[in-house]
Amino acid sequence: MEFEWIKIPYSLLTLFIVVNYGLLMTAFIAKIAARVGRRHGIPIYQNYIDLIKNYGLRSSITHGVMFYLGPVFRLSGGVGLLLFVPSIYGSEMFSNLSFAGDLILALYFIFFGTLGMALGAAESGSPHSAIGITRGLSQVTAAELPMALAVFSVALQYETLSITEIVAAQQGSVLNWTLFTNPLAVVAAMMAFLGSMMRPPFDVVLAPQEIPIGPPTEYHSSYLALMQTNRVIFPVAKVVIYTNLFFGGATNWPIFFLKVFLIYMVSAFVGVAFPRFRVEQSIRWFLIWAMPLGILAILLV
Amino acid sequence: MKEELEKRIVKGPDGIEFEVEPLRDYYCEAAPTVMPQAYSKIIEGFFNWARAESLWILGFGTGCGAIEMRPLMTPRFDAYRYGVQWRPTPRQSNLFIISGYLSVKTLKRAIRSYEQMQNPKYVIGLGSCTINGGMYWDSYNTIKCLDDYLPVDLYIAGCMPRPEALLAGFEELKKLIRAGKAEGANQYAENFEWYKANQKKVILDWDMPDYNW
Amino acid sequence: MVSAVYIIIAALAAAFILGFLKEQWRGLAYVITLAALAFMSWVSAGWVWALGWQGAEAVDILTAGTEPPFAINLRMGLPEAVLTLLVNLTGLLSALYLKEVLFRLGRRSLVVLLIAIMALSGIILTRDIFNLFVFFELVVISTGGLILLSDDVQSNSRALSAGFKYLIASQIISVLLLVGIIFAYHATGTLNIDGMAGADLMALQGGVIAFFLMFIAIVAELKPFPANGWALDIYESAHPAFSAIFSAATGAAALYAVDKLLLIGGVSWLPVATAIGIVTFVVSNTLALSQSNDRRLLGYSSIAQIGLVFTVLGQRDILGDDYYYIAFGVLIAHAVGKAGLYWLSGLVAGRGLTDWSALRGHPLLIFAFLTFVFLLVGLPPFPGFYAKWELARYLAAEGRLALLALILFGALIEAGYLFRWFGYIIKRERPAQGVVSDPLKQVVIFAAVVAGWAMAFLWGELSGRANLLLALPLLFALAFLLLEWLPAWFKNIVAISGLVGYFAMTYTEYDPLRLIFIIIFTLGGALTLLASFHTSGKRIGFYPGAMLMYAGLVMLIRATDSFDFFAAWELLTIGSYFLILRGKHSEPHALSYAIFSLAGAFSILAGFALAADGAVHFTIQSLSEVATPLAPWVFILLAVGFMTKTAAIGLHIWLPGAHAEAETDVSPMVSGILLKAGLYGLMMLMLGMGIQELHGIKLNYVMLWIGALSALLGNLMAIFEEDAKRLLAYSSIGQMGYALFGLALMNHLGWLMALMFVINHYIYKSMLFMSVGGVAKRTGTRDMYRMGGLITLMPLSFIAVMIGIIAVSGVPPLSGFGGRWIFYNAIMSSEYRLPMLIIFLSVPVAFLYLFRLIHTIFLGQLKDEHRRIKEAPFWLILPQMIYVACLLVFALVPGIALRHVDRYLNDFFPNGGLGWDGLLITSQYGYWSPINIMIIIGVIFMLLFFWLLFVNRKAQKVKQFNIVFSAERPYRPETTHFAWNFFAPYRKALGFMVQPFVTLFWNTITDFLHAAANLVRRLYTGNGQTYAYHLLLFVVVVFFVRMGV
Amino acid sequence: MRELLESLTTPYSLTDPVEQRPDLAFVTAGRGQLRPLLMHLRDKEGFTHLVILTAVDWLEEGEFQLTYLLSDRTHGRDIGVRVMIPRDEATMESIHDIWPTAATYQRELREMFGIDFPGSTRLNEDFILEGWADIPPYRRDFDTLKYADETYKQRPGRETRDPAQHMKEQLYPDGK
Amino acid sequence: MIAQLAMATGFALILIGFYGALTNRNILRMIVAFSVANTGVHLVLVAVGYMNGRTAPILDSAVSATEAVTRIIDPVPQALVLTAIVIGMGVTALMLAFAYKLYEKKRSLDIGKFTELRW
Repeated sequence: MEFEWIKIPYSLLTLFIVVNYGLLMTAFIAKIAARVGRRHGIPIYQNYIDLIKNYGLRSSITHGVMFYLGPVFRLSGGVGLLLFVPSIYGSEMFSNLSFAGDLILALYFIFFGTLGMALGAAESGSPHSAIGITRGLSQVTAAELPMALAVFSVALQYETLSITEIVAAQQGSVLNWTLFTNPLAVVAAMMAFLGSMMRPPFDVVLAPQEIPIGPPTEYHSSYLALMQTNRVIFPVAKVVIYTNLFFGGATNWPIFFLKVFLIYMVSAFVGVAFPRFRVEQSIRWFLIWAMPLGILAILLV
Repeated sequence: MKEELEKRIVKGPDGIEFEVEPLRDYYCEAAPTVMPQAYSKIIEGFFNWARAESLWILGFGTGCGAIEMRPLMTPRFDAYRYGVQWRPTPRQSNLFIISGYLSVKTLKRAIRSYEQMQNPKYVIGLGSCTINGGMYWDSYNTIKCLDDYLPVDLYIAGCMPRPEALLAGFEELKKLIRAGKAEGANQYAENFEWYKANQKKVILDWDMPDYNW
Repeated sequence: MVSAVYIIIAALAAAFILGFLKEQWRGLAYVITLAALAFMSWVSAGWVWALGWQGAEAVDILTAGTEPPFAINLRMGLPEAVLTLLVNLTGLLSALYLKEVLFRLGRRSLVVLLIAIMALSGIILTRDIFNLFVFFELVVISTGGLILLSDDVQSNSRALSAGFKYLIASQIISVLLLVGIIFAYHATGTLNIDGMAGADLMALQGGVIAFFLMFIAIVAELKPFPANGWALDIYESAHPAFSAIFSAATGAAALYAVDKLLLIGGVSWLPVATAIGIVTFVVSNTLALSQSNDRRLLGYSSIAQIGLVFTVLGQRDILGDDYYYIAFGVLIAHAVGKAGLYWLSGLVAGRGLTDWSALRGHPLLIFAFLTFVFLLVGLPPFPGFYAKWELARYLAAEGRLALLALILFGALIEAGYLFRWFGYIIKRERPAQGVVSDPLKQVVIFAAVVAGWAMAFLWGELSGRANLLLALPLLFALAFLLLEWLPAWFKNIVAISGLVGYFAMTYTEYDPLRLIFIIIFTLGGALTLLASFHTSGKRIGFYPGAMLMYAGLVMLIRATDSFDFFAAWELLTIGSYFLILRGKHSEPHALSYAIFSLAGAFSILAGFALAADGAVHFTIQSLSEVATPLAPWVFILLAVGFMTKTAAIGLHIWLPGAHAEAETDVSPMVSGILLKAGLYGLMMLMLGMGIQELHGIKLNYVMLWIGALSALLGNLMAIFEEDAKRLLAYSSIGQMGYALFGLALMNHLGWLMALMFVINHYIYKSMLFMSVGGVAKRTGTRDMYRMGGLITLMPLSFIAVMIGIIAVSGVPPLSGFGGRWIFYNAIMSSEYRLPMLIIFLSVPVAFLYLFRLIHTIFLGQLKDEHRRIKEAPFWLILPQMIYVACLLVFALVPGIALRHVDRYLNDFFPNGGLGWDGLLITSQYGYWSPINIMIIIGVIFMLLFFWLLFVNRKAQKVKQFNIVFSAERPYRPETTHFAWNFFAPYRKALGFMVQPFVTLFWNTITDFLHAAANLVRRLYTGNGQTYAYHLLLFVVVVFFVRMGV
Repeated sequence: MRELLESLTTPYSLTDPVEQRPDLAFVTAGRGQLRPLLMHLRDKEGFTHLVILTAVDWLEEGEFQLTYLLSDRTHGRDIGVRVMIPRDEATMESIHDIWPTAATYQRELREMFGIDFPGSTRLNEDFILEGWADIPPYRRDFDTLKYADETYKQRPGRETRDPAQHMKEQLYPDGK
Repeated sequence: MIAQLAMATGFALILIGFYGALTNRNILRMIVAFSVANTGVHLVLVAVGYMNGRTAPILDSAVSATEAVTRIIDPVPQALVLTAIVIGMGVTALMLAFAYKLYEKKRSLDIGKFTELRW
């Protein structure tokens, strides 16, 4: 558990794999969602084009220093989160930079990007950004609660905060997964997961056309490109944590891809089938449905 | 001049009075500049390809044409497969479809939105009204000639054109972009004075800065 | 030694001589009177010196040359000497004070005054019961005469009618007394008090009733509730100098008469005394709550204080050798304080309490006022404080807990209205009529002040403990009183060097735990004081208050004995009260702070008293030796006291206002530093007593819940707050909740986390309060929604706030994360899961208010009127930048502080410490490497930043209205800044949790007290006849209660 | 409906009662009678809803006709009250205190017809036109084509045809 | 017997006095009532000291110093009563002076009129 220089290229490799996988997977899921609506949907490579286009825009404006730094915070949060968590169990190569801290670090680092992004968006002075942030923060804090409870339940279950050890404890059989040993925690966590994916019914934060698109209203060009990059890294990083904590981790890349995809699909499934909650509705939903499960999970461990 | 834009004397918390001039203090006064292309032709071509394949439309419908755009999202037309999508904020859009007649009041908003988009940006005029006023040719309150006010890349004629015509228009626009001929934003910056003069001629209560960043 | 009988002779002689003087020779008459009074005082003083210091024996003076019972005898012992000195000095000073009046009234009034003083001395000296009666009647007549004479100049009949009511009451009293005396004489055949006591009056036939009559008559002179309407009227209407005598001297004399009488009655009458005393004390104080007339309020207070001394007299059976120490402690404090206040009231033109704000321009008079109030409330270092402490010790040891509770309750109410009054003086608008300037009167007042401080020193010396007035920190703080004429910057330098110097002098003496606290208190205090350089002028009153608080804090850490600990606690409470009171609108908040803190302090007092179980010296360490049935109660009392300071939920309502309304540089002191005192107390308590159980409930489990609820509700209340400083204040409640939770976990990591919170909270909360204070100073408002967009104008403040909120929220890589990491590891090993859930709920909530803080102030839309404001003053920014540096250093190497504490905690919690392994910190469950985290995040961030700079190098800087506004343009910044009711959805979903139930609860209590007071005081109808009814009713009730039992 | 008209005619001296449908009628009231009539209709007869307030320009008569269309929802009937006001002194009492929505209609009438309603809220603020400087465009003496030609650049080459004629030529090119 | 009678009378007087003082609103009547009560007290004092068949404690030709112990009654109550009478008179005088002054101020002797100070 110490730093070696070789970890840097290894981490970059992880990053590369995850970025590409994320770009393709999100496009693929968008395509699936389109097919649900009997549309063709975007080309599978559309995300790359959008990304290039946004990097390739010629002009941009800035509202100030924090506005400029916001996307940097955002992406640092995503990349950091990805790298603080081991991607592939049992692989020294893809344990990334997890020597720096344990599960708690990952959990709290989630907020790093959120905070920086919120600061940046707020400096734009657009009330729509601020409203979006309000909604986002309100909702995410409520969603974070069952998540924290579930995670803690798992930590208590395995009596460790080290992600690697938690994964290790789930090896051997599918029945060793937390999904089966502690189903309440997993259900609570998955409910929280829905809340943090910005998909219906929890997408009132962005609420396109209403406020116009929430926090990123003022972001464009390369700022937006950075945020799009984060948009593919961050959910994957989050799903990696879920995989590790609840679904037995991944011992190689194909399993990794599969599990990440399937977990991600859960929110897509729910998303295409449900309308949007207002913020206070979603807060209540998390507190009434998800939190008791989390509490039970902790009490019963 | 609207009351909220007039110069006003304000007293600071320390009791010292000073003047606030909203147009100067609250708005960036810089004029738009012509944005150079990328260093090399190849990169610019590559970017143009990406721009062409990723058309983000500003969700701003001005006339009857607004209703023609909705079907594009439906399974029947599904414009997404062409890399087209709608964005709710001008900052992130690069295609502005003027979808029908523009009253003077709407023109002001259209100009503001157009100027808030980032270079390069494209304008499509949809329907006869944008071309020559169409059935509103003698109206006291609609403009008859869009390209006097905004640099239009492409007109789609008809009253109203059907969604298929729009899809065809997108394809035409893509060709223009890939050919590097869709430089409306730079054109606008180059002929800024002329555009402004035209705009101010019809917009009698000009209550915003010359360029809305 | 001059015989004590000369006290009486001198007065009589002088009065006699005055009779021969011509009416016009007023000067001479006055001088003779003064000389006589001075002589009388001198004689008493001589006796005090002889008996007190030189060990002389008490002397009996046989007036007729024969032994009692055949003649009247006087006795001069130490109590008599002290009391006569008190009476004579009061007389002398009042005579000086009354110079103008006495000159006008002429020699007749001088005679009456002399007779009054002489009679009072007589009451004290005589050992003959009938003689006592005579002296009492003399007092009545002279008092009546004084009122009658002085009525010529007063245009109204108020004093006159009061005097008549007094005469009515005294007629009844004299009838009772005489009948009692004659039957007592009949039973025992003697009039001598000692003789009667020796003859065992109570055993004789009819003796009980005879004694009852005498006893109740003299008790009635003490103005017991409710038979005291006449006295209140006199207090209200008479000349203040006379009221001073009436309150200080007459009260003292009557008390001593009762004391003598109780010799006859014996132990069985003590409960009666106690009951009457305590009822009077509590009820009168309560009634005083709703008074608005200053002199009447002082009247109620006088009656209450006499009731308190009477209660002490009732404890004679248990107080042993300390009986006189305690009784005189209370009595002298009362006498000096009350006389002083009455004299002071003569300088104030208006009669309403708020009219006393006229004193504000006179720091010396305010100092005098404070001295008197301190004396009355019994705050250190004054005699009442020592007396209170010892009394509580005895009461607790004897199990008289209800009495102790009532005494403390009464004292709390008294402190409440006195501090409220002080708040009026400092904060209310000054009335048109100023202060009467009369040098002579001021001299008299300052004589009382000097006497008060002398008594403080004396009681300290007599206490058998370390004299508080010799404690270096306290002296240092008091020295600032003498420096008040100097400019603030100079005093600031002295204060800072004092704090730093004290640390340098003593830092080797502490264990790691205390070292952390002492560093925060001294060096941290010095750092916050840096901010005080931004003020100008003299800042009168700031430094004594601030340094008093720091002195208390330092003494708290150094205290080993419970007494020192408690004294330090009181000192820091008072000091911080003064600091808080300085805020512009802080009057009500400072008051509620004072009341809650004093209530907490009393709880601590009771706890220590209970724990000591009568032991004179009780060290903090010996808390661990408290036996089981008592231990949980001790624990509860102490914990409640300490939790008042940390503003645990339910006891928190004082905090938001107090912290928010305080001055810019005071908020960090009272928030960042002062709150830690409560935590320190809790640590000492829990280290000593460990886990206690009551009825099978573990008390630390209860504290876990309190901590968790504080954290949750504090945070929730913070997110709905519009006022930036109140937001921070509520946040403090939440943060203290975490720390309390950590402590209550009672495991190694929980404590480590609490200490981490101690350090972190000090740094970031001080920093945030300074930044926000600086912003509020520049913008002239604390409402966040009125600000906005200040980032470019106040960049350094912004940086401080940003670093602060990252640290508070616990986001890596700053130091707050360390706290969270330890916290999670701590709860991993704890079996308490339910309260933990609440903590989980509260953690993300913190994120909301922090974001709101930075967003609404620094981001968003800049307002018209703020376009020209500048960065906060240099001296406010400097400490903030130091704090930023501290945070970064502490984030990188938390080990510098925590390693040592971690090792130290091993002594108490041997299991579950952290491993400090190079860069890596490991626990049983997880690991964490602060430097690595910092580097990784830093590298990623910088790389991405440069990448963005590269692709986005030509960004056009735009202004605040260049935003997407749905194709419109913003109207005004005020309507564009989204700030007010920022978390409206949260309020919709969770607003029900922050309904002000606690405030409602406390308001109901105070309203009830006020309403009850208002109702009960209707008893005093003003009709002399009704008062006579009261008196007789009182007699009858006491009789039946006593005899019926 | 008829009873209603009959009962109203005399007290409010109404003229030209027209019962267009069983549930719709129009009457003409004097300028001074309008307010008491509307109050009566609203409070006594149940016409709680102001459907529209609009105007007609009778250029030749030199009058504006204001039409207040009220609706009685419980009985499903409407009544239109017409008031004729002189064109050269186009001022009418505001009824925004009776129906707050009337303020918006009045604002529109002010802008489009130049009819003044003293006391109506936000009356003089721009409603649809921004910065209009000419005579109100809905007045019939305003020549909209002339204005458009003067103000806006017409794209050259525009042709105008009679739609009926044009379609005929398109569909039946052989002229049958 | 006489002593008991006197004492009973004394107590009766005290009670009458108190009753009078508590029921009469007129200040002068109250003063008179108190005087009555005082007289009662004095009577009680004397009655307590009284011993049957003895003479006044005056040492003159009638009673010599040597036989005083057996012939005279207890002198102490006598002394007390003298003092008490003096004091009582002083207080009564004072009260009358107050009454006079009070009447001067308000032209009334009703005790209920002097209630400016209360609560």
